[in-house]
Amino acid sequence: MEDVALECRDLAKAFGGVPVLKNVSLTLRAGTVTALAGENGAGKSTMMKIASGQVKPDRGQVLVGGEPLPHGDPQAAHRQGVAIIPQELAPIMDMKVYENLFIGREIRTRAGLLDRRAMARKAREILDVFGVEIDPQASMRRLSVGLRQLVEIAKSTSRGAKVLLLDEPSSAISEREVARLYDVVSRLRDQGVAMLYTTHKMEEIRALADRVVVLRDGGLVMDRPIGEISDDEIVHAMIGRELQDFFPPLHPRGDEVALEVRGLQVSGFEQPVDLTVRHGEILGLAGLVGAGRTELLEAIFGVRKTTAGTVTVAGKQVKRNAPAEAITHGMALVPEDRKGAGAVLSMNVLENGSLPRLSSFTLGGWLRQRERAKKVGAAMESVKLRSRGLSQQVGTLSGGNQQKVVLARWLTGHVNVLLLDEPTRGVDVGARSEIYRIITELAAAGMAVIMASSDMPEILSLSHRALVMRGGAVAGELSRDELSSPHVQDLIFRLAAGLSPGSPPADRQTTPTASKEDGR
Amino acid sequence: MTSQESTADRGTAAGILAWRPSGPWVRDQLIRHAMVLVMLLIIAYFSYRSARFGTLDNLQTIAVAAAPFALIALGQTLVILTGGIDLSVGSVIALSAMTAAWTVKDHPERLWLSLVVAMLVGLAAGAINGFLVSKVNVPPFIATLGMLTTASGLAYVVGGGAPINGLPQNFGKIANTEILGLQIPVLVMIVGIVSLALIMKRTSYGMRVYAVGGNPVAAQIAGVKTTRILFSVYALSGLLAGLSGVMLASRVISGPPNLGQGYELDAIAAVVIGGASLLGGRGSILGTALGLFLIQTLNNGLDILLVPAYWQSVIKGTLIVAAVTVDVWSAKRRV
Amino acid sequence: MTSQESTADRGTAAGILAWRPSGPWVRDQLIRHAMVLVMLLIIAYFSYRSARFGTLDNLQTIAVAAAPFALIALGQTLVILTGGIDLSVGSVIALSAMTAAWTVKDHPERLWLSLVVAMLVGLAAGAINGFLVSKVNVPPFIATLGMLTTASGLAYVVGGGAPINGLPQNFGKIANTEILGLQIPVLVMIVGIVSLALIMKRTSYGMRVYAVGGNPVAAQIAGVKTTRILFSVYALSGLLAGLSGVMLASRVISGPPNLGQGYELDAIAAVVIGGASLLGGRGSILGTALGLFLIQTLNNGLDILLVPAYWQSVIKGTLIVAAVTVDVWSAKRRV
Amino acid sequence: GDTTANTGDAGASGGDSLRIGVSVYDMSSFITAGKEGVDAYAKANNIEVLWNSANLDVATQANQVDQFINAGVDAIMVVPVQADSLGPQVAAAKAKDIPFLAVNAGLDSDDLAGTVLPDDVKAGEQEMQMMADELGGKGNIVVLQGPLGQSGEIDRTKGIENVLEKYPDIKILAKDTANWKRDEAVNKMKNWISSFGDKIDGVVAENDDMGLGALQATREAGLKIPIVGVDGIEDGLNAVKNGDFIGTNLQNGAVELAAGLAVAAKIAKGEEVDRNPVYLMPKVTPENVDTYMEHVVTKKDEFLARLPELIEENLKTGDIANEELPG
Ligand SMILES: Nc1ncnc2c1ncn2[C@@H]1O[C@H](COP(=O)(O)OP(=O)(O)OP(=O)(O)O)[C@@H](O)[C@H]1O
Ligand SMILES: Nc1ncnc2c1ncn2[C@@H]1O[C@H](COP(=O)(O)OP(=O)(O)OP(=O)(O)O)[C@@H](O)[C@H]1O
Ligand SMILES: [Mg+2]
Ligand SMILES: [Mg+2]
Repeated sequence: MEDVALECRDLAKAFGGVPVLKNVSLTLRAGTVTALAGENGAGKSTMMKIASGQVKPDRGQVLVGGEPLPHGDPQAAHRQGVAIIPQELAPIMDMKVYENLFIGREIRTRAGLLDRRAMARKAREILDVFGVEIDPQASMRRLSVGLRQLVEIAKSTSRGAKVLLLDEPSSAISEREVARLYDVVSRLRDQGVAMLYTTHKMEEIRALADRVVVLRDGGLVMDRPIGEISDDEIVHAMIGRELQDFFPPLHPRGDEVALEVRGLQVSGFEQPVDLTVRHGEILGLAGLVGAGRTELLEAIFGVRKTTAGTVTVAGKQVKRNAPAEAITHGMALVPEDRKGAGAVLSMNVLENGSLPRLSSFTLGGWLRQRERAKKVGAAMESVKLRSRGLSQQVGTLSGGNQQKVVLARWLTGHVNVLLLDEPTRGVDVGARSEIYRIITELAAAGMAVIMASSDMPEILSLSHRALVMRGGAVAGELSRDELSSPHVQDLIFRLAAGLSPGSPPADRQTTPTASKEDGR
Repeated sequence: MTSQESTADRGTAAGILAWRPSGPWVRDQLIRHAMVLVMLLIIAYFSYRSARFGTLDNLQTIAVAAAPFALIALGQTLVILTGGIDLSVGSVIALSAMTAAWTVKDHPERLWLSLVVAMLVGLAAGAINGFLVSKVNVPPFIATLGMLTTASGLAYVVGGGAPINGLPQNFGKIANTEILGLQIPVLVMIVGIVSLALIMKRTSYGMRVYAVGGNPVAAQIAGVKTTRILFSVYALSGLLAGLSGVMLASRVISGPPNLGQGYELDAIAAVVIGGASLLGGRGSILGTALGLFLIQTLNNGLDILLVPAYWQSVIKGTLIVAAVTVDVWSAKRRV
Repeated sequence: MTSQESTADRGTAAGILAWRPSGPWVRDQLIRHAMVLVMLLIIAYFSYRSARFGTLDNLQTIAVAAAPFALIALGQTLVILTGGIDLSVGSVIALSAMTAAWTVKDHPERLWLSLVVAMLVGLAAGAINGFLVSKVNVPPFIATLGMLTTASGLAYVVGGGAPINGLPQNFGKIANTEILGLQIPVLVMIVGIVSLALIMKRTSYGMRVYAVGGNPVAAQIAGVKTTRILFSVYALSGLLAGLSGVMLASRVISGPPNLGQGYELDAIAAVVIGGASLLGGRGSILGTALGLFLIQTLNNGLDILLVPAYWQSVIKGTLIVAAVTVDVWSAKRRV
Repeated sequence: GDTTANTGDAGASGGDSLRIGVSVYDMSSFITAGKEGVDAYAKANNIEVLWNSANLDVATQANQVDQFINAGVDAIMVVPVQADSLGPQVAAAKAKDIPFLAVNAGLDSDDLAGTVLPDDVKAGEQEMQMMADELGGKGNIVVLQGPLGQSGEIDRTKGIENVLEKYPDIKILAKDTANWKRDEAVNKMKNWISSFGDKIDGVVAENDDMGLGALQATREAGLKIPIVGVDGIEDGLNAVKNGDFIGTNLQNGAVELAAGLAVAAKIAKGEEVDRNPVYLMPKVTPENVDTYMEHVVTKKDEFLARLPELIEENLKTGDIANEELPG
């Protein structure tokens, strides 16, 4: 079954005069998975938005099963069997999980009324595939980012679409759920669905794709079967250069304590948390979705309510539940939910970049414009931000570049303790190695870093020490040596899932290993 | 969003959205309870203060007074669920009342005609709002504010700047006829509440209205015709305002061009007191009904206790805020 | 927001936010241009129809009429930037006017006293709104609607259900004194617009207000004390309403308890016409000033052309929508 | 720009014609009738009227006065939104020697050129007297007031109380505002019936609309209670005719405002005229209701045709509320 399901012809699109897509043509065949790779801002999401009718192209045409797709008409795309999992998740927060799954194709009784019971039942079946316990009756708002993404995936994959566009579907979920995603994708492939799969993770391309398409600066620079090419070729095609040591070497950590957390009672956690980070040390936080890593970081920083305990930075105790205090003591938080909690999308890069340290850019309340532009500009330089200048609205930056802004805005001043929650979520390989470099350099300069991540290789290769969390508690600690041991992944999984070290490991086969990922 | 909101967004846009951070089911229960509680307290107080309050006659009185508000509050609920707002209902009431009066003056015997004309006028106004919002992308606030101003002007134009007087007595039949001991407006109100409550809970239309308000992009990706849904809720709101207008005019057998002035605020208040979020996606018909009766019971009870009009506003304003505060707290405490 | 919305959110909550999807700089330019264009057309028409319109005296008249609205519109702009709304300004005007009149009656010679009292009353009302919204998490719409009702009631209470008359003539000095050929209210307006425009563009406070409106969670993580910012904007809005109230009362040397009724809608309209989003984070002082003068010029010009009041509302309503429509389009076309 | 007559620009129309600026509080039955009277008198006397309406906002009214002053009109006539307001505006007009008249409600200023005011206290007294007679001097009444603080409400309430002093056996059960509105009055009355049942022996409404609202409420409650009002609008006169009202008081806007315009014109022309005539509302009873019905409704146009002449007569006799030409 090799017939063409979707075809794009010479698509071109520009935003505010800046070309984003330049005559891109590609065809998706039924029953195949095409990986769409490219740097942040290369135009991948735009491409998918055009294919799903959300964005009108300036030139070019999209054909679904030979039928031309009317421009900018999502309903038409939907009718013709095109489904999309958008990069920026689109959950309906105040509706229940099952309502989210069935909106637009509600199950009705013979009387034409909604059959909510049936929808809930089917919802459970659909979600069981992912092996996560999500109550179909739960409100979307109560779910974590990770769980929301699982629901979104389930929603679009269960609609019987002929063409499925997945825009970084795995960005918010951890290895175990990714494994389930693989199963779903391969099952859909067998059912003859044509899929376009955007990801920044090499192992996903390897595990899923039949063919790889690479965009660079809006142009299509590679379109070849997966068998014919190596990871390095793909990376080269994406960033136009070779990528040396993906993970930079770790510098030795300092000795004096930078951050000390004692008996911190986070609302919603059973027992209090203790932890210590030294200057120059990178502490990894591993765990499954819902483990409470995000909560812990938020609590330390003071945006999530804590009822007891102390947080001490460089010897000075920090007032709890007061982010402003935390910042003045040199703490910085890069939140997990970029769009919801990271950047102010309606403001431009300069404004976002200066927000956390506003007082340092003001004289008696009045902004010192030049100073501000210089400092923020430098910070954005240091992460190689790809934007139309400091005055571009952050909402119009590509996902990865938004992430860079959220990190770089802290670098205009001194930071003692850097709290990172999924720091490279949705960031391309090139930028990722940049961010890794920045993190290690910051650490080398004496900064203490806590990095919560669902990206196993990141934890393994970047942290001096790692904590594994489960249900809002620290389930175990791993030293640098343990982290380098061959069985570490299994160990972490057991700790995270609460299995006794003896019992047989679950889904070993699908859990990818680090060696694939890093270019060493 | 993570549960940071509860600490973060204090009443800001996102704040309103998150000011009751629990799940819909829990939330609805809480709304019911907190509000029902407040409601019961108020009723208890009035009954204690005046034996007259608790009577069946007085219940009728409250119901009759509530009916015209109920109609516009119902339409308003759907509009607000889509994240919009309809400021024009008050003046649409005036306009439709005037046209109804004007029609019945020429055709004293054809009551149905004035009824139909009034509802068509309301529908037309609503359709214009719907078109502006859904097709032209004019912000609902501005589109309906424009309609508010325009319609109230037209209401005077119809009467040549003055109320329409000297209407045939049988014009009063529309509002004052009793069926099974209930005045027609009360019946209409009951039917309206029940049927809309069902529609919103049991039909896919209802579910899609919630979806469009909750996240238009998501709704659209899922194949919901957001434009149509949006258009429909404004049209409905207009239609109901038209109906409300003719009921009001018929009850007092005249066409006052300033009828319904400021009703929109009471209607919106009822919806929000009922637990709806002005950002859309959250709210319920029953909640609105509850909010509506809270307000109407206050009007009635305070009159019965002979509280002067201006003290009434002071008390009403304070109680409305108090009620919602209790609600906010109760919702917070349990989460 | 990505350009999805332009096709997706037709006027829904997210829609209002995205109804002008281009970047802030471009957007501001467009707002200016589209609106300025409409403005010029209207001015041109009036000047062509009546020689009396284009005169300097008449410009003064427009400015004097605009001043009290300008003050509340400025406060409203900040409130709306945080994603809130202040419905209470109208009644706060009445309340502060009444207290000012009441004060000056007892202390005819101490004008400053009545001025101070009025502003304190306004500030108090605003502070209560701010407290309810920022601390108690009451939705702004309800908090300020409650204040609207309460304050208008209290305005009557102050006068014991009647206006305060027989005020000393020198009470008129506050509003009717001229400095460099400009009446005080006009000066206050100019100073207010200029200084607030600077504050919003050039100070960290201004930036924080935008941030809180744009994304409260993000703002808080960036160390902005969202609660304080929210409180401050409502307090300011109340303060300015108080000032506006005493100016109005002094202008006509009388304390009418129904002063300022419905002013809030005109003020909000001015802000939204000026390109602000009711979801917060988007809007500007200059835009508001523009919207304000659009409305005031219409009021003035139509009176001069002796257009009957009810036709005036029709024209005003239609033009407001038209203006915003042009604006929406112009913004769309260039993206 | 060109200056066509309808814009009322300076020098727009012939030299000897007067230009008089009129600002009324809002649109209402009273004002609409008044405008017809004003237009009739203006046409007959070659007066150009600049007519503005202030939407019940005193500040708007001040703005409109400013505009009239800018326009350099020959006289300004104001039907105030707010009694005793507009001091500075009157002074400003005076400074430009523009005669300034207050009609229907007074203004607090020594600079007024004249006033044409109804005796609202008298109106209140008349309606209360009718009710007292109907009740035979004893019983329980409720009073529906106008918008609190409006001169009409204040004076009519005063009148009502004046009469009540003579009748210790008449008790006011309840007294509150329904803002001149029928739909507000009907609910207010319904609620009062809830609290007093059949204890209410009479309804004194400060205008006909509220009386008619009360009438509807009594119907719904199945009661028959004597009602009295003020204004003599069409429905009010009908109510008197078919016995739903025991009576009302006619305030004929056409006559009152035309008289106002006449006084303004004469002052502007420097002619001799009573500068402060008072409009005494005629009682409307089942006996005389038919004549007034003709003037206000059935034969309105004929009446308007007679009006200019009638006004001149009345200004001579001083009884400006009179509606019958001698002979
Ligand atoms: N609405 C918009 N207005 C202006 N520019 C836009 C808009 N949407 C996208 N862009 C620009 O188009 C370019 C491509 O964006 P796109 O989201 O397609 O990149 P991407 O390949 O998906 O990147 P990422 O991997 O980070 O998601 C970016 O430079 C972005 O700044
Ligand atoms: N099965 C579930 N049902 C409902 N809510 C859940 C569930 N699992 C987790 N959550 C919610 O998600 C939050 C934690 O999820 P979150 O994913 O942010 O934690 P995490 O450890 O940061 O994981 P990740 O960072 O990978 O998302 C908790 O507040 C919890 O309420
Ligand atoms: Mg993307
Ligand atoms: Mg997390």
